[in-house]
Parts: sequence; structure tokens; C-alpha cells
Amino acid sequence: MSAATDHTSPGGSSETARLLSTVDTGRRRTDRAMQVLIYIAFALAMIPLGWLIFTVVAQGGDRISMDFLMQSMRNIFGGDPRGGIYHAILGTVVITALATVISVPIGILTAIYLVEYGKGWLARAVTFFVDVMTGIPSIVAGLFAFSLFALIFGPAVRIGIMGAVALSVLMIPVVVRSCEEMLKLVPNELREASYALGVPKWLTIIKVVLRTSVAGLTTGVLLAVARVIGETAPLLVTVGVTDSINANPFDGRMMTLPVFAYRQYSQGDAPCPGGDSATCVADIASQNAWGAALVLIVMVLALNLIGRLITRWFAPKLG
Amino acid sequence: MSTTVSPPAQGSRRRRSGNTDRGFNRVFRWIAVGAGATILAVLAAVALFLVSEAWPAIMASPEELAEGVPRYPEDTSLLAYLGPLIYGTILAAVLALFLAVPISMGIALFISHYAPRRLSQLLGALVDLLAAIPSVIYGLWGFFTLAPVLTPIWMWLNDNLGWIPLWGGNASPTGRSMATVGVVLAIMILPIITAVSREVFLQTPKLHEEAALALGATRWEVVKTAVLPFGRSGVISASMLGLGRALGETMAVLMILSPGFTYSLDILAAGQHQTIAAYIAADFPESTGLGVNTLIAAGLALFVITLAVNMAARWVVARRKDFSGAN
Amino acid sequence: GSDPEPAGSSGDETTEASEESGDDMEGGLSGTVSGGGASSQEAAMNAWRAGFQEANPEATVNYDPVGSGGGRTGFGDGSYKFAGSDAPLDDEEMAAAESQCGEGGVIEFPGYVSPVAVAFNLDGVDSLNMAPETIANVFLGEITSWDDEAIAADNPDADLPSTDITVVHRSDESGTTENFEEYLYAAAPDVWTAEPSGVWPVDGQESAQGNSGVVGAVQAGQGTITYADASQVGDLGSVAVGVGGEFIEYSAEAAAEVVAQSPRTEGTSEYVYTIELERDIPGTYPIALVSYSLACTTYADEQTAELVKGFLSYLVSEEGQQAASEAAGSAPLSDTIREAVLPGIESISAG
Amino acid sequence: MAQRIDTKDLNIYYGDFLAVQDVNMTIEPKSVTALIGPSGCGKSTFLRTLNRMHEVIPGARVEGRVEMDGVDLYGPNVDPVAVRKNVGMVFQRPNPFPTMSIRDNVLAGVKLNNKRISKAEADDLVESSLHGANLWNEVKDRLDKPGSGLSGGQQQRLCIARAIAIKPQVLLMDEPCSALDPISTIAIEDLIGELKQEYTIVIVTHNMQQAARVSDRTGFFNIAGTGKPGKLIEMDDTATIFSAPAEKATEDYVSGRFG
Amino acid sequence: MAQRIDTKDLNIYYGDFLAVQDVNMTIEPKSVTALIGPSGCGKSTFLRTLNRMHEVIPGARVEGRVEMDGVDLYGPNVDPVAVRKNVGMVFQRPNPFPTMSIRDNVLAGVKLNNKRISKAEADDLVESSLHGANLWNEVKDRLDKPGSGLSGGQQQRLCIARAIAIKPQVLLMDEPCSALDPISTIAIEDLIGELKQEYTIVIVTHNMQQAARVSDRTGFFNIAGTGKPGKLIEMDDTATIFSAPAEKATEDYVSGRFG
Ligand SMILES: Nc1ncnc2c1ncn2[C@@H]1O[C@H](COP(=O)(O)OP(=O)(O)OP(=O)(O)O)[C@@H](O)[C@H]1O
Ligand SMILES: Nc1ncnc2c1ncn2[C@@H]1O[C@H](COP(=O)(O)OP(=O)(O)OP(=O)(O)O)[C@@H](O)[C@H]1O
Ligand SMILES: [Mg+2]
Ligand SMILES: [Mg+2]
Repeated sequence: MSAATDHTSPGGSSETARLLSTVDTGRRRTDRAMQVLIYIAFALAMIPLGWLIFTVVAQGGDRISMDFLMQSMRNIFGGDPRGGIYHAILGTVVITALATVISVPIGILTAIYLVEYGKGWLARAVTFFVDVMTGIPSIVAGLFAFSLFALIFGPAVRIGIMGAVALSVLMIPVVVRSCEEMLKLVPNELREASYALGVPKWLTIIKVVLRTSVAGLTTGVLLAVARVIGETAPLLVTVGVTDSINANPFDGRMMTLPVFAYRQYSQGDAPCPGGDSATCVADIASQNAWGAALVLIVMVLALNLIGRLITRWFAPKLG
Repeated sequence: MSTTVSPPAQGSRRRRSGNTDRGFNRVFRWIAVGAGATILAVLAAVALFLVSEAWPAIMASPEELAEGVPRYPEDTSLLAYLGPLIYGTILAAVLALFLAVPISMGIALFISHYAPRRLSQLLGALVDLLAAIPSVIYGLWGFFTLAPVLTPIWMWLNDNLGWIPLWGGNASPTGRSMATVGVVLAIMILPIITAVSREVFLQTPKLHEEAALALGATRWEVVKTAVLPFGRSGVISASMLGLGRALGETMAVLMILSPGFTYSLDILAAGQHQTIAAYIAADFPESTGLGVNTLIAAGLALFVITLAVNMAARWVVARRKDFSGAN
Repeated sequence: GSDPEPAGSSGDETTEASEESGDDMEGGLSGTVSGGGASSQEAAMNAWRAGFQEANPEATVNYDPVGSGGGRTGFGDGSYKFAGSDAPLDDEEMAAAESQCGEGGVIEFPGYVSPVAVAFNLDGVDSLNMAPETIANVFLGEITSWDDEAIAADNPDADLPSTDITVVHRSDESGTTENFEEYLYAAAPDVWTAEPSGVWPVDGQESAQGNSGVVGAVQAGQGTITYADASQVGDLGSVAVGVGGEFIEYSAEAAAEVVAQSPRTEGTSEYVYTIELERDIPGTYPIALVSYSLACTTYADEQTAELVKGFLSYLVSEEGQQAASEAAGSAPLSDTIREAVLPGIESISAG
Repeated sequence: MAQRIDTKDLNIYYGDFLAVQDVNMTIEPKSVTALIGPSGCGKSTFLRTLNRMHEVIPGARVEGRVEMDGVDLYGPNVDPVAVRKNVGMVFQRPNPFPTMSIRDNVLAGVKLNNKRISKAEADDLVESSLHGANLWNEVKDRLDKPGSGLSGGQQQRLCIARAIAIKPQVLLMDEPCSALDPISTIAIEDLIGELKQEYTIVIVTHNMQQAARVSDRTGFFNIAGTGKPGKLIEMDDTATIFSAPAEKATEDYVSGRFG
Repeated sequence: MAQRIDTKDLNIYYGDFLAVQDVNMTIEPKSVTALIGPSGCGKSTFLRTLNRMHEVIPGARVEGRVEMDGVDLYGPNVDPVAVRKNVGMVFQRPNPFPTMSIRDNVLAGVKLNNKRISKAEADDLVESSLHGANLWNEVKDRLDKPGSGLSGGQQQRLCIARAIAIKPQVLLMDEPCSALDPISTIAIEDLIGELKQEYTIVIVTHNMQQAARVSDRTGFFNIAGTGKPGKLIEMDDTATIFSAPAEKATEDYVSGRFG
């Protein structure tokens, strides 16, 4: 595109047409290739998703019924096709909600601390150890919560709140990490605009920073919930199992959907001496497991939908 | 605001309003600091728990360990015993990260910069759904559904590209090898990496994207010059989150992997590798005494790995801090 | 939500708990008691708990399937009032248990016995005879092909393919593994030299977690073989095990026999009924998982004592054993053992 | 009520970098003070020390005194939040809150501080502030639309409306008109003329005509070279600065513009 | 090589909103065309259609023709990337890449097109471009520092350096000097004078003196009211526009500035 060439081109039009229609083919090829790769990446992620969901629906769909959703497993054993997962749904809701209630304030406040106040060794230490915390294996979190409560209430204690504490250990770092990223994205200009209006820092944080990033924060929290809602191992050692309905996280054992699914899977087939019948279905346990998994996925899906509505509601309006 | 008041100059009113605000400011600040400190306290407690529970195993002689821990071979130091586990854990996480990060970035870019805008929200939700699937289900699916499908692929790699170290050895006829685990772990950490990267990419300032466009950049070049550098620290954070999950994932590995305690590179072979988290979960139920201590020592090792990995990541990010997109 | 309606009649509601007989447990026991331990007993426990809870609608019994180790530890530190374990208490654990229960107050008996099948997946072959040495060699990886002459020799009529043998073992530490190893160690001492423990001693083989895992892995492959709780093997082919010159198929009855005929361990306290499984009693199926039930004779409070007593009484009763057999395919307890432990259960009290 | 501001031996740092050195300046109450000077000489930096916005930048600090009617703004008993409530600021780049409607942006100073205000009062305040910023007519029909949907110039006027809505005593403006068209610029300049009846105004501008038009006094900052600190070269009545500056550097700069 | 640009019946939309209506304009090669008009009248919008930057805004679209030497920029065979390579742009707000050093910022466009550029060539290009933007002396010692550490004015000059480094044939500037001090402004104006020897330049400005000083021809846009589309009222030689415009609106606007 040297400036010298144009003196000789009175028919500039075709020259111009050439100039305007060609980009270096190598570049265009790279662009195309990357576009294709990016589409493929997305398609690749959709395969396991579709496949998994298909598997779960195909295996668990038949088991879903009103009874299955509204009854517990009390006094159901062997190949008995009755009973349901109400107790596990309730337990999952209660324990996850409790864990969220513990983790989200701590997590978001820590993220605020790191982004808005964080200086010096404490901030560096917190950032660093939050990352370390993401690597705690779930079973270790469970054992930790167990020994913590055992210290206070003796080793016999098995209550929902223990599970919530164990899950919080897993959840907090995810909340902090993702919320920290979201808060960092709020432009400094907005903070300065607020300070300049004589708004104290804490109100600026609450009303400008959090408000602007609420969509991102919701994503972060949902990610964290999704991270723990499917946990099995830590709940088994802290909350124990039960087949009865218990909504009180401060007293007695509770059941959760993932634990239920895992225990049912582990039990394997029931020996039905006379073959399958109305009262004995050999693979009922695995049906139960898939059914519980399906319900769990639907629950998280619903949660995501709610989160998305919140996101849309609060998103910065740019248009 | 009344014009008769001049806060900085006139005493009482200023001081009062000033102090309330400062009071709240201070309270809020301390709440935030308190939250951060809580995390440190929790982590310190976890570390203390790990060390104190692992201590008997650390102090025990190889003979005592061989005596008290079922899996423990003769004449092996604790470190040498945990070595293959540490190796297996890192191998699994690296495989998962290696597969997941490029794909996640692709998905995140697809959602933030390639997909039609109306669709992108929905697509984002779809990917998030992957995060919603409990690990038990990943375990079941990987075990029953995925492994049989991958087996022929692994066999083919083994037959044709077996000279590449990773694909050597005897490929497992059931496909329940580290390679399959890597794939499943990658799928499990995809959504977490994608979600964070996506948010970060979406926040790339229009100013910078337009600057690149105006220089005659193609879409990919815009991504390369403006979006990726801006999102760099976010993507690293996201990967660290994913890595954390991959390192600590228990159930899926436990259910899929056919474990073994070696330093083998053959990710297609069965009975070669084991991860720390799955090891703990597999042996914890039947363990007592020194056995439990040894398991917790493995947990401590995982803790230390996470520590080291994060230090490395911090270092990478910090090196180019001046050039971060924030500001 | 609600609890499901009980299937049959729940029995008449007598208000007083009957204290005379273990057979008569209809009653109004109430409260909650929790135990935990071996997951092998989970299916049977479900049946026992259901039976007991139907008879005592106000009572709840929990059982955490955290594993034998967890069960023994929990029993020792008092967190579980009763426990299930695939192995008897060792000296140290017994000491801890005694400090919980009081000297001589520990009840231990093989409440759950289940045959362990050697199962395989080989097209067209449903059953094979194998001598202990052959089994040991197969699981060691010494015999690598299904048409190996050692196998062919015991199965003259079978049409054996040349498929490779893929051994699948338990990847987790488990009582089933320990039991199977003990069997090989006892029955084929020349071939199988590894000291039995809960973990599999051979490296580099396929493995999977839990009974469901190994069975799933065997179903997924061809020429695969494993050992698993017999109730789980379903349609898979199974090995008739050589005992004293004959080949015995697994069955609950044959497994019950081996437990009944094996001697009780000597030198234990009164209510500790552990057995030394003998692996070569003709006519019995020698690979049986013997899982113990643990309890105390004295508890701190009355309610717990009554609940544990009632529950264990049902557990050892013929009705209870029958329910477990139907739910989990286990072998019913022999009368000898029942009679040996019943007095202990009867004597459970508070104080 | 307007306030007099004096700075005494003011040194302004970014970490270890001394950005502005030794400023001694008096800003008269109820007047408009213009700050001019080449890019990078520290006008913005200096301006931000007057309402303690400088210190929100990590590592930034100040030595010396900034006195408002004799009270040191950096004194131990002074709350920066109170300072900022009384010393408003308009930035170089328009920065409306993206989550808020136009109306809420104007009311931000009130609402963010959790003050209760009746609907009628709020409406009045919105209208008068937007009128003051010469934006009312353009946005009166879409007060509930997001503020970020406006054009650059409109956004900047929105920010001015937001700043004057809290009725500060001193108003700092950092090149407030650099994104405005002449009509809006003149409106703002008129507004500045009105505001100075009651308020003290400090304005940074690159537009020397603007400085000449609106200000009573003008301060000229200069910088010796990159990495050197900026300094206040001269401060005097605007007329003097533009016609007969005492310093050669001032004259060069001012005439460079006109030459 | 300079190019002539003609727009024919150009209507510019944001979704359903018609922002600019019916523009017929001829931009002469090797000349400077200034666009003036009140805020919100669509100057920026129009400018962005000339290098197809308009279409990157979701929902934005264009009707009519924009011809460069007779070739319709929106024609089917035209690649927007190629258009932008040949029509450079400097934005209203400085936007250096924050993750790149000053040097890399200048080279950003060049590296896209020509990956194999020798170190010496690159150094020359960086130096000449920064000289051109009158920034060389200020940054020559810190070429490897991030571009975002510069002051606003410095950043804008960096962006100009970056745009001229790819030697476009047409250069669009959207209020390039609104963040610059007079010395830099004059340097840029001089630069524009030099560049027009070879390039076609279109500049949006609010500063009428600037338009008068640098441009050969001036176009005046106006808008009837909010929600109405902006229109090109008049386009003529700069001298004519400023001394004897044909339209009353132009005269009002231009004199409003000077009055
Ligand atoms: N956040 C910051 N950190 C470090 N140095 C800075 C920062 N902001 C500005 N500087 C430096 O301080 C000096 C003064 O900058 P300042 O923005 O105050 O100049 P200015 O006079 O406002 O320039 P302009 O007219 O371009 O806006 C410059 O050298 C600049 O590089
Ligand atoms: N992204 C957008 N979406 C919708 N409408 C827009 C967008 N950008 C600008 N507009 C509208 O288009 C019209 C023209 O805006 P434009 O920014 O082109 O004006 P301008 O003449 O450049 O103003 P200024 O001098 O303030 O920069 C305005 O009414 C504005 O509100
Ligand atoms: Mg400035
Ligand atoms: Mg504009």
C-alpha cells in the first residue's frame, strides 16, 4: 500500500476494488479456521451435555412419579418399588441453602475486601489461601467438619448443619474467586464518580459496585452452589443417612439426593426370587439412583433459570 | 444540604456526620476484613487438622506403616509411598486442564463474541448446566456409557500411535484408564472455567475492541489483540478454579478409574494411576488407626500440591501485572 | 411429603415393649438409635430396619454405611450404638469397645453372612468348575487364557474360547477382598502367598469400586472375571468352587453351612462369637463374607438400651434373617449361633 | 456558601513518583479559577487533591496542606467523605452509572447516601439540575432510560447535572467541555457564570478561550520534562495571565495558542 | 494514495432508530474535511460508516452507498477488514491497549498485517509514528512501559501514532484533540496538514477554530430535535461555511461559536 503506486493508476476504481476486497488470504484463513475451531469447541461441549442428559432422562425418567417425589424411603427395602426421594430433596434443599447462607456472605465480603480494601500481607495471604482452599478434596472437608463438631458435641453427632459447614469449606473459595473477578470488572470510573458525590466507601461498594456487578455475582454464586450440590463423600461422614423425613438441620440425620443416588447405586440389584413382579423389581435401586439424579439436575436447572432472571433484571442497561 | 453549613470548617455538625460515616465505613471495613480473616482461620483449622491427623503417619517408621496400613509396601518411606499418588493426581489434573482450557476458552469466546447475541445467554446457561450435574452422575456415566465408547478410540491410538509415550503400554479393554478420567474431569471443569472466562471476555472494553477493529483486525485478531490479553488474568483464575476442582474431585475418579500405584506414563493402561482424593475415598471406609493417618497424610500432600500450583500461577500472573486490563 | 404406607399390616399396637422374648417384638418402642459400619450389610440393614420400624412405628433406626473401619471406630468412640463390620474387632479395638461398653459387655456375632461368587463374563459359558489353585492362578494373572488346560481339565464338557482373561478386582479396601484373599491363602497356599489384607495384592490389573463397580466392569468386557457379593452377579456366569474334591456352586445355604460348621474363636468373652472360617469343609461353599454385628450389653440410657435390644432381637430372629435373605441374598444365621448370642441380647440394659 | 481554598507547599505523589511539586495557591471564594498547562503537567492530579480524590488511587499520597477556610482538608479530624460532599467533581471522561436511569443518575448523590427525599422534591431536583446542565429538553421524555444510552456529550452533561444536584460548595471540573459541542459548551460556561455567584469553581481546561471567558483567575502549570514534577508557574488574574504574564513560559504557552 | 469518498442517500440506523438521514457528501482526496454540528447530531455515527465500524454495534445498519473511488464499501465483494485497513480511525476517547507496552501499541496494527517485520524496521516505524504524533520525546525512555500509564492526552497521541503507523489511505478522526493540550493540538494539526499531502482526512471537531484552521472543506450536521434524525445541512469550502454559509442554521451555529 505504498503511496507511490497511485500516480500510475487512473483507473483507480479497479485498483481500489482490489484493495478493498482482499485481505491477506493467510489472515483470512486463520480467521476462518479459528471461527471453525471455536464453533467446534462449543459443539464439543454440547455432546457430553446432551448425552449425559439423555442418559439421565432415559434411565431416570420412568421412575418419576408423584409418589416418588412426595414420599420418603422409610421402611422400604429390597426390590420394593414404592417409596420416594422426598426426604432427600428436602435434605438437599435445606443443607445446600444453609451452606449458601454461610458461604455467600463470607465469600462476597472477602471478595469485597480483596478488591476494595485489599493491601498488604493479609490480602495477599487471603488471595493465596483461597486458591489453596479450592484444592481441598471434598472428603477432607467432610472429615474436617466432622472432627470440628465432634470436638464440641462428641463423636455421635450427625446433623445437617455439619454437612452445610463441610460444603461451605468447598463453596467459599469458589464464591470468593468468581466474585472477586466480577468485582474487578467494575470500572474505577464508577467508584470515583460515586466518591466524588460524597458517598462513603461502604455505600459506594454496596450501591454502585455490588449493584453494577450483581449479574456476575449471581453467576458466581450459582457456580458455587452447583459445585457443592452434587457432593456425596463429605455428607456421608457428617450428616449420615436416613430414609425418614427430617427438615431440621440442627437435629438428626438427613438425606441428600447425591448421597441417596450413590447409596442406591452401591446397593446394586435386589434378589427377586420370583423374578420381577409388582412388589419386587430387581433393578429398582439403580432406577432410584437415576431418578434422584434427574431430580437433582432439574433442581439445579431451575436454580440456574432463577439466577438468569435475576441477572437479566439487574444487568447494567447499556442500550 | 444547607448552605449555612460548611463541614470542613464548622465543627459540630461536620464532626457528627463525619463520624457516623466514618463509623460505618470502619464497621464495614472490619466486616470485610473479618470475612477474609475467617477464611484464613478456617484454612488454618483445616491445615491444623490435616497436620495433627497426619502426624502419626509422618512420624511412623516404614515398618510400623507396613504393619498398620494394608496397602503399604515393605521398606518404603511415606513420601515414596505417596509419590505415585501425587504423580497420579497431577497427571489427572494436567490432562483435564489440557483438554478443558482450550475448549473452555473456545466456548467462552463463542458465547461472548461469536454466537448471535440473542442466543448467547441461552447457550451460556446450557454450558452452566454441565456444572449442575453431580459427580456421582459423571461417575456413573463415565463408567457405563463413556468408557465403552472411548475404548475403541484408545485402542486405535494404542495400536497406531503407541510409540508416543502417553499412548503406550497395554490399553485397557474396558477403557477405565487415566485417559477416560481425564476426559470426564475435563468435562466436569469445563463449565466453571467457561463461566468465569465468559464473564471476563464479555467485559472487554468496547473501546479496545473497536481500536483493534479500526486497525483492520479480523474477528479473530480482535480476540487476540484485545479480548484475550484483557481476560488473561481472569482466564488464569478460572483455570485455577478448574484445576482445584480437578485436583480434589473424588467420586468420578473413584468410580471410573481402575487404579494402580506407579509412575507410568501409559494413560491408556488400567491399574497404573490413582489420585489422592479417590484414594482417600476408596480406603477411608475400611481404615482404622494408622491407616486413617496415612490417608490424611495423603490429603496433606494434596494440600501442599495445591499450594505449590497456586504459587506458580500467582507468579505467572504477577509477572505482567503492570499490563493487566484492570483500571 | 410423607412416609409411604406400610405394605402389610403393621402388627397390633401393644403399648408395652415385650421384654421376655426376642421373637415377640411387636411393640411401642420409640426414639432413635443410630449405628453404622460395613456397607456390605446395607441392603440387609434396610430390611431389618424396615421390619423393626414397622413393628415399632415410633422408633427410628439409622445405619450409616460408612464402611467397616468407620463402623468399628465409631463403635469404639461411642458415636454408633451398634455397628456392622466385615472383620472382627482386633485387640486394640476391643479395648476401645470395652471401655465404651464395660468389661465383657461387648456383643459380637456374625449377623450377616453372604456367599461371595466368582463371576465371569464369557459368551456361551454359564458355569465353570475351578479348583482353588486354578482360581488363584487366574487371579494372579498366571493363567491368561480361558482355554488354558488347567481350566479345561476341570471342565471337559465346556466349549472354552481362547479369549484373554481380564481380572477385575475391588479398587477400594474391602472386607470382600480380604475374605476372598483369605480363602485363596488358605485353600491354595502354594500358589497364593500374599498375606491377606483388605487390598488386592496384584498390581496392574483392572479394578473397580464396590460390588456394583466390579460387576459393571465385568459386564462391560468379554473374558472378564471377578469376585463379588453373590446377590449382585445377576446373569453372569459363576464358578463352582472345588472343595474337597467336589465342585460347589454358590448358594446361601451352602454359605450358611460353612459358617455353621466352622469353629468359634477361642478365648473370647462370653458374647463375642467370632468364627475361624474353615475353607475345606466338604459340601459347603467356602467363600463367604462374614460380617459381624456389634453392640453393648449396657447403655447409658434406657431408651437406647431398649431400642438396641429390640432391634438386635429382630435382627437375629428367623423372621429377620429371612427378610435379609430376601432383600440381600444373605445366608440365614444358624441356630447354634443364634442361641449363643441371644442371652447377650436379652441382657442388654441401661446403667 | 463558597469557600476559600489555600494550598501550602503541596507535593503530590504517585508512590515514589513526585507528580506535582510545591504548589502554593489561593483559590478565592465565589470565583472561577482556571488551571491550564500542557498535557501531563499534573492539572488533573492537583485538582483531585482538592477533594481528596487523589488518595483513592493506591499508593497516591500528598504532602503539605490544603486548607479550606483555614481548616486543613488532610487534618486528622477531617472525613474525606464530608470533604467530597462539599467539593463536587466532574471528570474528564463522562461516567454515568450504567445501572441507573437518567433520573436516578441525577439523584445518585442523594440516593446513594440513603437520604430520604419526597417524589416531588426529587422531580424538582432532577428538573432543575438537568436544566442547569442544559440537558433537560433532550432527555425529559426518557428520564427512565439508562444514562449510558446517551451520546458522549449528553453523558457529560448528565454528569454535570449529577454533580450540581448535591449542591456542593466548591465544584471541580476536569475538562468538562472537552466532549461537548459549542452550544452545550456555552450553556455550561453560562452555568459556571451563574454558579460562581454562590460557589467556588475550579476548572481545568485546554481551551484557552474558555479559560479567558469563564475564569477570574488562572493558574498555569508546566513541566520541565518527562519524569519531572509539574509545577505551578504562575497564578494571577485571568486578564493579566493572558495579556501580561510575569513568566516567559506562560507567555510562550498562552501565545502559542493564539499564534 | 488518497481516495475520494462519496456517500449517496445514506441512512444510518441503530435498530429501528434512524440516527442520520439522507447524507449525500463528497469527500475530496488529499484534503481535510471537517464535520461540525451540535452534540447528538450523528457526526460520530456518520464517521463510523466510512470504515464500516458502524456495523459492529449490534442492530446497527446502513442504507445507501458509500463509495470509495466508485467502489461501494458496502458492496458484496468488499471485506470490512480490508476497508478498515485502508481507512484508519482515531477515536474520541483514547483507547490504547492496556496489556501492551507503548511500543507494542504503536506496532499493533502493523503486526496484524505484516508479521515479519525486522527489529530495525519496527524501531524506525515506532519512532517515526511517535514523532508524527508529537509523543516521541515524552515516551522514548519508557517504550516498554504499559500504554495505560500515560496521561489522557498522551494516550490519545499514542492512539494517533498507532493509527498512522499502518499508513492508511483515509484517516478518520473523531474529536482527536478534545483531550489534548494546545501544544499537542497544534502538533496534531500540523501533522494533519502534512498527512493531507498524501491522505484523505476526515475530522469531527467541536472546536470551530480547529475546523477553520485545518480543513479544506466543512460539513455541518444538525438535528431538529431529540429522536429526530441528524442531517447534513450544508457542505462547502471551509472559508465559505465560516464566512458566508448558504443556510441560516449554519450561520447561527457558526456565529454562536464566535458571538
Ligand atoms: N494513576 C497514575 N499513576 C501514576 N502516574 C500517574 C497516574 N495518573 C497520572 N500520572 C502521571 O502524573 C503526571 C500528571 O498527570 P495528569 O493526568 O495529572 O496530567 P494532566 O495535566 O491532567 O494531563 P492532561 O492534560 O493530559 O489530562 C503524568 O506524568 C502522568 O503520567
Ligand atoms: N450505540 C447506540 N445505540 C443507539 N443509539 C445511539 C448509539 N450511539 C449513539 N446513538 C444515538 O445516535 C445519535 C447520534 O449520536 P452520535 O454519537 O453520532 O452524536 P455526535 O454527533 O457524535 O455527538 P457528540 O458530539 O456528543 O459526540 C444520538 O441521538 C445518540 O443518542
Ligand atoms: Mg488531565
Ligand atoms: Mg461523537
